[in-house]
Amino acid sequence: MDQILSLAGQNLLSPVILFFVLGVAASLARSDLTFPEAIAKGMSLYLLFAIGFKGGASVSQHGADLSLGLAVVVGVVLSFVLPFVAFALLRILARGVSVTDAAAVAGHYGSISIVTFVAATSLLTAGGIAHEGYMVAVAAAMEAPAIVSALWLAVRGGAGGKMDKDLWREILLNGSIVLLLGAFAIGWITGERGMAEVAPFIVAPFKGVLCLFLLDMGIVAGRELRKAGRVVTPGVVAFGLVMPLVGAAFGLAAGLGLGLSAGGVAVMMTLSASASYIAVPAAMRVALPKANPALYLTLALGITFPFNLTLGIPLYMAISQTLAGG
Amino acid sequence: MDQILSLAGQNLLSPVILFFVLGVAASLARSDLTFPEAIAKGMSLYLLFAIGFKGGASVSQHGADLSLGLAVVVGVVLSFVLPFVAFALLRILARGVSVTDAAAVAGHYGSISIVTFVAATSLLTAGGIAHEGYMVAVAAAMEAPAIVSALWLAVRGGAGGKMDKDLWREILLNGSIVLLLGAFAIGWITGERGMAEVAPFIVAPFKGVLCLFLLDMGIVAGRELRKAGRVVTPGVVAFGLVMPLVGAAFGLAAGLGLGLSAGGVAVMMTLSASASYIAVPAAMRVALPKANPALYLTLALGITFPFNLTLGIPLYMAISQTLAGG
Amino acid sequence: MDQILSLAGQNLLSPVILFFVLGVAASLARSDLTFPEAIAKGMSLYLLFAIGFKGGASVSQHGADLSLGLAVVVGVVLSFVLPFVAFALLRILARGVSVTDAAAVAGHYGSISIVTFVAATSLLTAGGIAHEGYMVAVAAAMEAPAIVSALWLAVRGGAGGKMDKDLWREILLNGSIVLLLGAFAIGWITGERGMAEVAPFIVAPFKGVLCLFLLDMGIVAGRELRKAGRVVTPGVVAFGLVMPLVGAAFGLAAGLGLGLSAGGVAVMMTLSASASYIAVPAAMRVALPKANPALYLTLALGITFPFNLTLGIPLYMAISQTLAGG
Amino acid sequence: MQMHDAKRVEVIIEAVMEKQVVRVLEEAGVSGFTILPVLGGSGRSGRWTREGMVGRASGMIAVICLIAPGRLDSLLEALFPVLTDHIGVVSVTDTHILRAERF
Amino acid sequence: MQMHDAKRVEVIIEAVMEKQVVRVLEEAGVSGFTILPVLGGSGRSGRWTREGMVGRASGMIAVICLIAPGRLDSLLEALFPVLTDHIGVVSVTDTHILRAERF
Amino acid sequence: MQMHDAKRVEVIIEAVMEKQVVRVLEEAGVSGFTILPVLGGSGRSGRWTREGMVGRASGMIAVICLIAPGRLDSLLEALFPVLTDHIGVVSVTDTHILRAERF
Ligand SMILES: Nc1ncnc2c1ncn2[C@@H]1O[C@H](COP(=O)(O)O)[C@@H](O)[C@H]1O
Ligand SMILES: Nc1ncnc2c1ncn2[C@@H]1O[C@H](COP(=O)(O)O)[C@@H](O)[C@H]1O
Ligand SMILES: Nc1ncnc2c1ncn2[C@@H]1O[C@H](COP(=O)(O)O)[C@@H](O)[C@H]1O
Ligand code: NA
Ligand code: NA
Ligand code: NA
Repeated sequence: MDQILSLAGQNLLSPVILFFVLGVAASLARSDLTFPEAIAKGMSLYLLFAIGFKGGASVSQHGADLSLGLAVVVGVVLSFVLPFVAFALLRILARGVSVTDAAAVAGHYGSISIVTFVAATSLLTAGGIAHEGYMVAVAAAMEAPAIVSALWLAVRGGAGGKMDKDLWREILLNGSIVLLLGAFAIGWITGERGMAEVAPFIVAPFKGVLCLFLLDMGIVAGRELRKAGRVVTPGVVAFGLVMPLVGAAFGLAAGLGLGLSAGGVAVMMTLSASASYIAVPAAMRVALPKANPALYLTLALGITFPFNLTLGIPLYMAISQTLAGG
Repeated sequence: MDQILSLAGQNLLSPVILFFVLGVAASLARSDLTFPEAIAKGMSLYLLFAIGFKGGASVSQHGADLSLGLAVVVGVVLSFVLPFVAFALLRILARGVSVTDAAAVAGHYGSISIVTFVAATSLLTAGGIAHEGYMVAVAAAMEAPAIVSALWLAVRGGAGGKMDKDLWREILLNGSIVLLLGAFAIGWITGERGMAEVAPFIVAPFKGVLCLFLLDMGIVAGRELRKAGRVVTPGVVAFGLVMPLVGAAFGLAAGLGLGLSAGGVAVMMTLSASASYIAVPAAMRVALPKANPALYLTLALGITFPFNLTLGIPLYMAISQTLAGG
Repeated sequence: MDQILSLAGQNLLSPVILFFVLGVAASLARSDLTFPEAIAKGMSLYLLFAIGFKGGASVSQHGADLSLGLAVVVGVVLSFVLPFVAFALLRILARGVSVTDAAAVAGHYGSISIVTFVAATSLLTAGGIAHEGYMVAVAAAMEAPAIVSALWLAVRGGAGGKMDKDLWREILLNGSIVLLLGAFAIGWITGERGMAEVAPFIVAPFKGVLCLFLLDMGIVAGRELRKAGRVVTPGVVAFGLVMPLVGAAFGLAAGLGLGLSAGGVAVMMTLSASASYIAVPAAMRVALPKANPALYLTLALGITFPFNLTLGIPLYMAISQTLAGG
Repeated sequence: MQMHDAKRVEVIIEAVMEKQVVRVLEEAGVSGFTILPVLGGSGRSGRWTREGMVGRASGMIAVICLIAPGRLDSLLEALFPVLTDHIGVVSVTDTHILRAERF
Repeated sequence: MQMHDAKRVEVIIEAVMEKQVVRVLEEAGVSGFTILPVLGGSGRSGRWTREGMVGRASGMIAVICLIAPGRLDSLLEALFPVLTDHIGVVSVTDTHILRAERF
Repeated sequence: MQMHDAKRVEVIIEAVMEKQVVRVLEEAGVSGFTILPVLGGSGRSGRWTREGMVGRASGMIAVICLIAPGRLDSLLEALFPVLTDHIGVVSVTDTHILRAERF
């Protein structure tokens, strides 16, 4: 418990978190501090490039074995399964939420948030705790399957929803998946030699860019919170705080089952606990247009993301340290 | 005198200044060299983030005492007072200028230019001269008060002008003030530990970004000069060159009175000598729409900014070195 | 031959090339991975700034003599002459191509591609092979003359085309020429001292930015290839692969004649072999609007650029090593 | 100058729907259209802005399509299914164009 | 396709005035509007461009508002004070909209 | 509110032609115009987008010009030579403006 508190305290006082808080505060106070869309997108491309490459380079260094493939498969399964859990939980906690809305929300929680992933790996690195480099590939693999489950839930519930070939292509060839896996592959192929070339760009300045990016995320999250208004009932808030813990429990089981390192288990928990706020919302607008974006964006970006960032990740780290050795 | 000349010569041949000159020249020659708006804004966010953080980290290192609070208060007073001086001087030097225009110009000179501040601190750092880290906070504090004085001058002169609650919020929660002070606070809170995380992003590459940013500033200043045309009478030019010296004299007195280090005095002089070209012009368009932007933008960006950048700063440094030891 | 293959293999597996391939693949698969226009432009400004400055700093270090001026003059002559060669070759290989289209294409091949230049110098640096710093100035000098030849060819062929004072200014004061030469001059003037200030921004992270930029180039090239459709006859493809070799031969002769180092010869070959895809296409739209952009963009960006990047440069390096010692 | 009657159709629609709208326009035989970026706006679903956003999930684009009057109905009919359930506004204005041979 | 008469109000105004214009539109009960970015332009105060600019002090935005004809007058009256002393152009065009229940 | 008849000329033209169009407009005595960015589009020469592009060679801009009806013809005549051989679409719509003293 002490360890959790100290980790959480340390995390809360890291520049990365403080810049997120600054963004939320600026936004709630209606400051006109904003980033141009192109800069926000540019920073996110940088982060995907960097973590993909670093993951691949780490795999090339430590060698890859069956465990990579297994972890990816388990990630895909988790992404398929978690929406059902989320759907059931949301219907229990917030009875007012329609089937369509619940299905859409469920899709977000089955998928992952890449910045939450980055925040977790940063904290691990800062704490000197190693994790499997291929977790980046697991993250990429977990992005899309949840969308299928969400649509299935919607269709089954009579809430419509459509899934055609184009949507499939869009989901699987989503820019962030392609960049993440592409950079992962290139990092893997070029290994140490490649890493030596790009390291000064993707390693040392990484934290600084992450601070700026989280400042932007804070601004956007604050905006979402300001608009949240009617959709945020107590039940919805409860879901936004409980679901990450439930997800993390699934991640914990999966990580322990896979025999991951303590760091790897923490990452698996974080991935399962996190909710998508880029890829899935866009897919839902196309495939489930009747679902209310205010609900899922407030939940993913305004409640669960800050929760994971501040308290969740240190908690998952402490638990994984305890249960998976350290 | 020799020292001034050598400092000025050295300054004039620094990459930062030469890129500014390149920008002005390209613009006057009507080259199509330009930066996308998003990139210019992105670079300015980077600079605010970096200098705010570095200032805070330096305060955390050297400890803060009463002098920080005192300096901020003195900065606020200067920002309130300088517009009156500027107003009187402009009315004397350029009789054709209307009360509204003079009030608007006065607001610019009471406030500060953050890039001029950065250029001064860069030159100090290059010369191995220390300055108080909290001068960043003083800079932030000096941004807004001048706007109030300017509007008071306009209203008193019967030139209208309006100041409502929204404008207040806009001025005080201006993005650049929030980012500067926010990064300052975070740098202060996280101290050495935080600095270690973001240093590779905000310290080493800083000068290079500054060069690119000043190239952009040069392009914009050149554009302003090309359009200046009728508004730039000899009296107006004289004001643009004399007012920074007058402002610097006030800053000198304030800095010596506060007992700042030689570097701190030079910064205080630079802040007082500089004229806003981002926050105040925007506020003036809202609150004093009848004032002519061509006049205040040409003065702030086309005359005073280049003057301070090339000759002013070395002069202020030499004077502060002589009078405040060093 | 072995050396060529090994160089080519090594080049093909460098991160820079692999990211280009990733971009092409993503684009052909219709992924929505794209860079905002502002970020793409920002990266290109960074690259121009960095290579210009590094070239100038290198000249200041090694001293400049007559050879700089001579190389620039030879570059200008090459840029004037190569379009005639390209025009004749294209008319032979692809008979269906109109005079206007052939003239426009010829202009592209007389001019140069700055990213191809950067890729070559990166590969040289990685291989520890020095080249004359002033080759940057030669690159800048080769950008524009080819446009004049192209227009002359078009006018002579009765295909119209117009060249007025404004177009002249636009070509000569083209943003990329101004930035390249300006940064070159500033690097030269400020020398080692200046380099020390900006090195952490333009040296260490350079390769990483180049990877991202080539990812973007790959996406754009893939888009061009997807649209290529009817214009790409076998003869056109043949031209896109043969013309760089012909150009490289001219560059080889010029480089040997100038007595350049092996690295310098390789760069001269690369410049002559490369085709413009930024400055010349824009000039052609203004001056030769009847020429078909699909033809010259597909050739320059979709065929010759990838060819040079992957196979051409290692070949030119191997040849120059053999013939110019090393 | 010889002008020709035409219709200016302006579709302000969610950015995520770009591909769908484009497909419909192409299938309806529309000879051209132009897409403008949108900074922000307001509607029944509240205020929004693109500032600082990474994904495309929120935000609109504006598609402008100049067409011959006779083709308007088939265009609107093709467009209608895409609009159902989706956020979007369609306006049709009478206009005149130069160089009608293009349309 | 059933179309309804409407007005397309296009306000090209200084970017700094965005908040004020939005407030006026909301107070006038306008149900929606869309803001387009502007790259540059020219007027009595000369040429300008957003290229390379950091602040919002110079530069315009375009606000497009589709409204029912009956509401036009109250909108324009509300808008007028904001325009006084400020740089800006307002045009009102007759148009037709789909799905009028939204306006 | 007092409104005045005017014409809204919308020129969608290649970005490289910006300078030429501006010169023509100024020579035709046009008192103002506004340039909007364009994201992408489609026409006889196929689909295009500005995403990821560095140069200006491909891509369009939209120039909007509000003018008094009496000046339309001279504007179009001045514009015509610039359009010849260049990719571009021109539409002219009847509109009404506030504050006509500006035009
Ligand atoms: N009357 C309108 N005029 C112009 N744009 C509108 C109008 N109504 C809605 N919009 C645009 O469509 C978006 C979504 O509208 P809504 O579905 O009502 O929230 C808004 O944010 C605006 O960008
Ligand atoms: N007649 C017009 N048509 C379109 N836009 C205009 C017109 N007049 C002015 N503008 C826009 O409004 C801005 C300011 O105009 P002005 O106040 O005349 O300098 C210009 O830079 C243009 O962007
Ligand atoms: N009918 C149209 N309506 C709107 N924009 C058009 C139209 N036709 C062409 N355009 C625009 O003009 C560009 C070039 O057209 P084109 O010359 O036909 O390839 C297209 O990519 C569109 O941006
Ligand atoms: Na999850
Ligand atoms: Na000042
Ligand atoms: Na060439």
